[in-house]
Amino acid sequence: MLTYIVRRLLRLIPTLVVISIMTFIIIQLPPGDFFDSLQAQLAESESRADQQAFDALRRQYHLDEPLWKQYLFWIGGCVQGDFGYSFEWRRPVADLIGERLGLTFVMSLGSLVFMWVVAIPIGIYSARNRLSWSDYSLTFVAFIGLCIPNFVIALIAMYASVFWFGGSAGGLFSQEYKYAAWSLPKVWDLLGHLWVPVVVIGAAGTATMMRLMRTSMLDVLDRAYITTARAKGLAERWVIYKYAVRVAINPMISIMGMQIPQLVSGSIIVAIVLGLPTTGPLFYRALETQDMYLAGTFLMLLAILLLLGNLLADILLALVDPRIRLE
Amino acid sequence: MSEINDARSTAGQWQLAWIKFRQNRVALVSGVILALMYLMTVFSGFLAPYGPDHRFARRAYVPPQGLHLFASDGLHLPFAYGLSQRVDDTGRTLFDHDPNIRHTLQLFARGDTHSFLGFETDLHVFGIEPTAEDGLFLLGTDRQGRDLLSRILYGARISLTIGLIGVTISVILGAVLGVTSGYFGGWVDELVQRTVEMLRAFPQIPLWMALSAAIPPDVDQITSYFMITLILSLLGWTSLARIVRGKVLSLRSEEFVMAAQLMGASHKRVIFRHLIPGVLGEIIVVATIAVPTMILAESALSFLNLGIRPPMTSWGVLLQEGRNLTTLYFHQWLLLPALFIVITVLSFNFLGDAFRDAADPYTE
Amino acid sequence: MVPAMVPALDYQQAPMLAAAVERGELPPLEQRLPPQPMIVKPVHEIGRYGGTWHRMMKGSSDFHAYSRLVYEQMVRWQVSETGGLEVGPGLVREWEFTDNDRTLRLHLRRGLRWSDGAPFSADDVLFWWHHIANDANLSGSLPSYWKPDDTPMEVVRTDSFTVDLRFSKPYPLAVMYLAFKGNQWPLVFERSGFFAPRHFLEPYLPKSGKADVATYAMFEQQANDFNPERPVMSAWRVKEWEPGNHLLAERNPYYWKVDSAGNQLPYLDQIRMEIFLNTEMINFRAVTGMLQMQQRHFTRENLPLLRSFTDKRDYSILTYEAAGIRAIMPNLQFPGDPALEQLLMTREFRIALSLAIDRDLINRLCYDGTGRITAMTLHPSAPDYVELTDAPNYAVYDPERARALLDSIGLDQRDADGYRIGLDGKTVSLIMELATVVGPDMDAVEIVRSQWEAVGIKTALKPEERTLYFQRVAQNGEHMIGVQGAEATFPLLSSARWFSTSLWCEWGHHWARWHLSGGERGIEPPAEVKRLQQLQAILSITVDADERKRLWQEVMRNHAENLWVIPLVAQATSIGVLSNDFGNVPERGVASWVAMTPGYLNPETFYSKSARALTTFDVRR
Amino acid sequence: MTATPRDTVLEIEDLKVEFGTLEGVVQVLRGVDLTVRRGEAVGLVGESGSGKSVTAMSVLRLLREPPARLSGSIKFHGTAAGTPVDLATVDPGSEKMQQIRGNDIAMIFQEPMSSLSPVFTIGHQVAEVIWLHQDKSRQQAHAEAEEILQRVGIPEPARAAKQYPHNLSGGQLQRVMIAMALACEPTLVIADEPTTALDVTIQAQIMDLLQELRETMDLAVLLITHDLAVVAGFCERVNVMYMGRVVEEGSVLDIFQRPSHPYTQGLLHSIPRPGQQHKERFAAIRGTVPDPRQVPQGCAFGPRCDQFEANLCDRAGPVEAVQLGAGHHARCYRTDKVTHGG
Repeated sequence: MLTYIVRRLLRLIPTLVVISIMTFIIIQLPPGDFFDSLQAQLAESESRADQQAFDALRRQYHLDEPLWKQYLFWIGGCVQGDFGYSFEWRRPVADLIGERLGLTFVMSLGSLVFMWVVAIPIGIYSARNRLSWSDYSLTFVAFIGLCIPNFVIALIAMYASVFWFGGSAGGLFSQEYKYAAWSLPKVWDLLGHLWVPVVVIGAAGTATMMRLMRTSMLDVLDRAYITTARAKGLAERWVIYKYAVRVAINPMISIMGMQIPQLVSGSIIVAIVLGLPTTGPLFYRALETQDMYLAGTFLMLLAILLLLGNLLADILLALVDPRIRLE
Repeated sequence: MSEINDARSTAGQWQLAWIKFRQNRVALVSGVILALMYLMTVFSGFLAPYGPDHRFARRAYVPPQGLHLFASDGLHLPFAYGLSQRVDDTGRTLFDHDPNIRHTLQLFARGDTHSFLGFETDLHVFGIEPTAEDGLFLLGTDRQGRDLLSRILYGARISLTIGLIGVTISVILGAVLGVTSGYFGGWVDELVQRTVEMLRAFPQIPLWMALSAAIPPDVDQITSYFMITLILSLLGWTSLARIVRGKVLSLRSEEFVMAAQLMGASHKRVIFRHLIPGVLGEIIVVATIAVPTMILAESALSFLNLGIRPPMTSWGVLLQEGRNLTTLYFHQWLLLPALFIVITVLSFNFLGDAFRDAADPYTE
Repeated sequence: MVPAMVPALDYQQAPMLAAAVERGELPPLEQRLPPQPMIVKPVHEIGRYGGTWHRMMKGSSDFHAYSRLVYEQMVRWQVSETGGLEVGPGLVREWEFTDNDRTLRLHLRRGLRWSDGAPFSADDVLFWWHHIANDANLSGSLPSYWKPDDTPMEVVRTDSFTVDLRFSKPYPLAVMYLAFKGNQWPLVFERSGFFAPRHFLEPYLPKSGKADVATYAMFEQQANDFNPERPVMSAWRVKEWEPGNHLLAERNPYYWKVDSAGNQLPYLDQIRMEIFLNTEMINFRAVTGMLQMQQRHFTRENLPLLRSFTDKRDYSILTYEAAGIRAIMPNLQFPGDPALEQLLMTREFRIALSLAIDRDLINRLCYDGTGRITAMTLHPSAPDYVELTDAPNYAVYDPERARALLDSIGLDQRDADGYRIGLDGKTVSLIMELATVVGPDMDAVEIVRSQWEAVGIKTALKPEERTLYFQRVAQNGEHMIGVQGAEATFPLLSSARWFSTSLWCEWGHHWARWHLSGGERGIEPPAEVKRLQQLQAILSITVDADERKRLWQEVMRNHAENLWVIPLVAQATSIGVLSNDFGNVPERGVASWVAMTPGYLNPETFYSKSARALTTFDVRR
Repeated sequence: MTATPRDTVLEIEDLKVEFGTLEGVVQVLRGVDLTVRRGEAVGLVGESGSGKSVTAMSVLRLLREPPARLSGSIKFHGTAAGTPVDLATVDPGSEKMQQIRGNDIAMIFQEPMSSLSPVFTIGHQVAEVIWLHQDKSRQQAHAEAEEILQRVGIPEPARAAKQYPHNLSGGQLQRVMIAMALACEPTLVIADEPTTALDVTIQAQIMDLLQELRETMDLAVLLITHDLAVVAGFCERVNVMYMGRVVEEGSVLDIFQRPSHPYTQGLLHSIPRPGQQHKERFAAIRGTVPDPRQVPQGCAFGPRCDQFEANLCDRAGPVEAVQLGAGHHARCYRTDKVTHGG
């Protein structure tokens, strides 16, 4: 197992390099560069910032150099921990991401826990009560979460929080704690607000996991070793949770590796709609305006999360299911 | 237990599947609904009382108007009231029923011309006699005074087809690549998994922006729409591939797979006769989940002005209206397209479940 | 309107600063104020100190949301007696033209101090001129408005509080440009300015010769508007800048303005800008009564929603006059298809297109009837405003006449789908490109599309990403038809769509290239356009007001007759929210980009009647 | 094997099981009577579809009760407490039933490869039964498990205990199933087609193992199979089932030498005998097993029986059992017509 992990980690590096080149090129694809898109935006309000004024800025950020040189400049910096400057925010990329990473992970992990705590039991329940009315209604609720676009759900959540519960509109803190230093009441305030994004982001994922768990349970419940377990005199509760769920949950574990990066990138739209101080809004804006180094570093972070997530999923799968040999 | 199976073996595998399938009433209902939905797509021109772009100047934001049978002077053929306008203090135009204007519902009414299989016709299944002001607004109108029901019916053409084609491609890709990757392992697995990672790390937003810039403005809608479907499905198969691979890794050591291999079955036969039926449950679940995701992904593209352009529309585009507080506060009916998506996806889901149960050798 | 000299008052200061003085952190008020601080008469009444101004901002590229509040120019726009806009004193106490309008002498106020206490003098103007404006590494080349017909101005320091701007020929616009571009450099991405803190930035200048990229990047970093250490001359200075989250500005203890009762301005202690990407959040903030005064990012269709919470949340709707005219501008030198270019150049074709548009329907459906249907004319608040008389008006809805006109110019044949066929035998197919994607402007264009098709002209819409639109119009002029707004208050200063003298002009990009390159590149425009280009040059050097009005008459008639541009519906009002707790905000005003609304309305005199506490903020249920 | 009178362990009387499907009710067991005495090896044979497996599953109520519906009585006299209990009336989910399953009555299933959980070790799954029914510590249970594995002939039981099902062969896994069944020294073991999925050589070893364990542990074994050769080698008494009912019961000698029910006779003639000329066609019973939904009236075997006599064999109601000798009876009115083959 250990050699397998080491080998996979070594193979990570070439994949990351390829991904970094790919992302760097793709960020460049839209027409013009950051300053062109900025000039277009300013031009909408009739400002006529001259072309040359931006050329000076382009030189400062090496944008006038050929693409491969820019890439080397960026990658060279990344290796030494200097991830470059954001054109828009005029701040080192490391700070911008660093400040927001904590909350992003808290939210993403919160959504992951929410998904698992909700989807698994409901998946098991609807598998045991297949085609009963409760199964249909649970499926209906799951699919509502899936079919309404998450930006509409986020808006509805904010609408409910403001107009029905009289809370604040979006964000992770109420007004008085927003800019205060971290303190215990601030943490409570955060938890008070965190459930809205966690539920909204988790909605789509919950529906998927619920259905997958149901199918996986149905598949396992008909296997011979379930009858054997019953014939051994095990109580039904044990038969379900020790023998059926223990096998049925394996596919879920293999998806978990994918879910964390999915949650982080999936939460972008919701973070924008709810105005959350997480990485999402900054990332979307950086991609939209080709804020090169900020967008590139985000994408690399996501790529690393993804690769480690996949590796984690494979390892977990092997640990959980003895039948799987990791060659 | 084995007696039941034995008795049935004489009835043939697929005949049996149909017997079990028929037993599942919900699946039958779903099947009927889906058939209706797709019929709706073909005959949207006839069904929709108006064209997708028919604007009623003074009828912006009309709430859904029902059909009425009873009026002050007793029973009538189903009719729609004429509407009178008034502006409340916030500047919002409100509509009240004008008791003395009644438009009786006509079957096979004349209305906007629409093309059907190549020839033009202005025949509509139902409607009211065309007047400048009033119209038949069963589901209300949008910001530009266009009938929402007609736009939903026309939107179905895009959403239901894009949902189906896109999902089919990504499911086929995901299932086959996932199974082969799990079954063969070694370098095949390595190659497929690395491609999966590459595609999932793919920044989609700049890609769409670059595409919207690359497509010349006058390319016709149909090709750009098919191209989008293709790209969406090429990026969409990765999650199914991961799930299926995980399952196949554990199935691979099951005895029925080894037994088949022992009997000298070719890899292809093992995969298609044993492994794919083994992961059928997962494939169907992911496929039904992919339908709404695909429909909504199309709307995100339209928002980045790459997808559907006026006058064509889709359910996803219609839902873009739901993006603001005013719609939530005043015009909630504009979210109705989401209900159509839910109904479609539920039907797909129950149909899929029933199909999975029927084809699965294990379940009674 | 220069306020009369008021006898030396005993000046008061904000409690927050009085406390700081006691703690010895600040010199007393007398040492902080200049001998004659500028007196600003609040529009309603003397305010009171305290309170935080909450506003919304979309990101650092939306810097105007903050920069307009700290609008401190050499000279500034102010409201004239007639209610229009005129140039008044700012950092410059008074100015005069000499050497028959070729030299502009500026007299700076004496004794002004930067927000870090350092003295402000002519050296700060000269520092900007020598080390920033003329250094290609920082500003590229000198902006065009400081080198009228290509001869750069000279900036001469006569004494530490007087500066002369010398031009090769009379340049009355210089004062207007000073009011428009006379701010502290660099105004984030505007990259324009007229002065900079010499004492603060000089150490970061590149040492002689070693001008490498890194030092300039450091210089930019220090001079950046959001740098909390950077000294400013404005009413508030940046205290906290957390990119992506919020910006906090607090009062400038050395601010050199007092109200008519001698209280050092500004009244409000802080400005807090919250950064949101989702503009819908602003509606939420407004309907929960958390915005004191904001005019940015509100769109028309949310008006009923905002109005239904006015009494419950104790605020009112602020409607200022808008000065832009939304117009459809065909590219009259369309390179893509010579036959189509010829058609677009035909006046009757453009008139037919204009007559086919039902502007009343657009105004009612898209702008709640608040739009203004007008030809290309000046906005009443423009300094050179003049009525356009006896000129043809094609902004009327007459589809029959449009169809007749189209038939008369040879477009009478129809193809299988009923669309008109051009002179070259191909179906005429127009493509309208625009950068706005959602909201009323998009609806309006959709309606125009269907109405052009109603008269037989096949039309397609191509909404596209801003950068692409900018590239296709301003860089290559390859678009067919563009849709944008034309500024109508200060067309001379900022609009490119009146005179076809800027690459930005959708209808005359290649003519403008010909004009700017002195005839070497681009396409030679017809005589009427050459006249327009000439008129802009004449207007920029004409001082006499009546002569300017006559010239503007000719410009507007030229546009009305030739219909270079098809005006749609001018946005009459821009909407905003004003809390009833906020004082000294005028009910009427112009939402103009050049006057940096609400900058010209002296935001330093805005005050919170309840002077809500600094940080804690009770969200009204 | 002298038939000394021993007290009965299992007494099934008039056991009926039907399955409700949307097409109506399917009668699978139509009144089964069966007894097993302590330490006795009883065979239950019949073609597929005769209901033998459903009988096996009904004893421990392992059928999924909706859609299955069970009636009649299943008296069991071997509980530790000694008092007989009618398993038909016990709630399958109850604590009581769970104490009987795997402790007093144990089962061995047909496909060993899929009857063990793939994710738990062999040792764990065997030790679990001990740990479940006897208050022994985990370590004791595991030690005992290894002992039993040794006893059922698993090589290196300590190593095998740590392995997973997919590491062992079919034969070894069936030995594990036997170990699991016998871990708590049950009174009765029900073996449902234990050797069907195994190849012949392994079959013989498994049957010998069962035989030896039966004798040493005085175990009652109810063996369900369609393989008459296995029955001949193992069972003392045999019940032949057809269409959900025992049509003939007797000692193994009665059945093999004096088959009295036409169906039993047909069954015996359809197995090849050593030395039989290979050219002769095997005598197959004509027709096929009818659809359980349309069972003929009277004797279910009627349509396929050569000795069928109208309005005798097709009289309504179940055919009464005809005594043919001590402990040998058949449900057929025309047993005299049946010629006793060699």
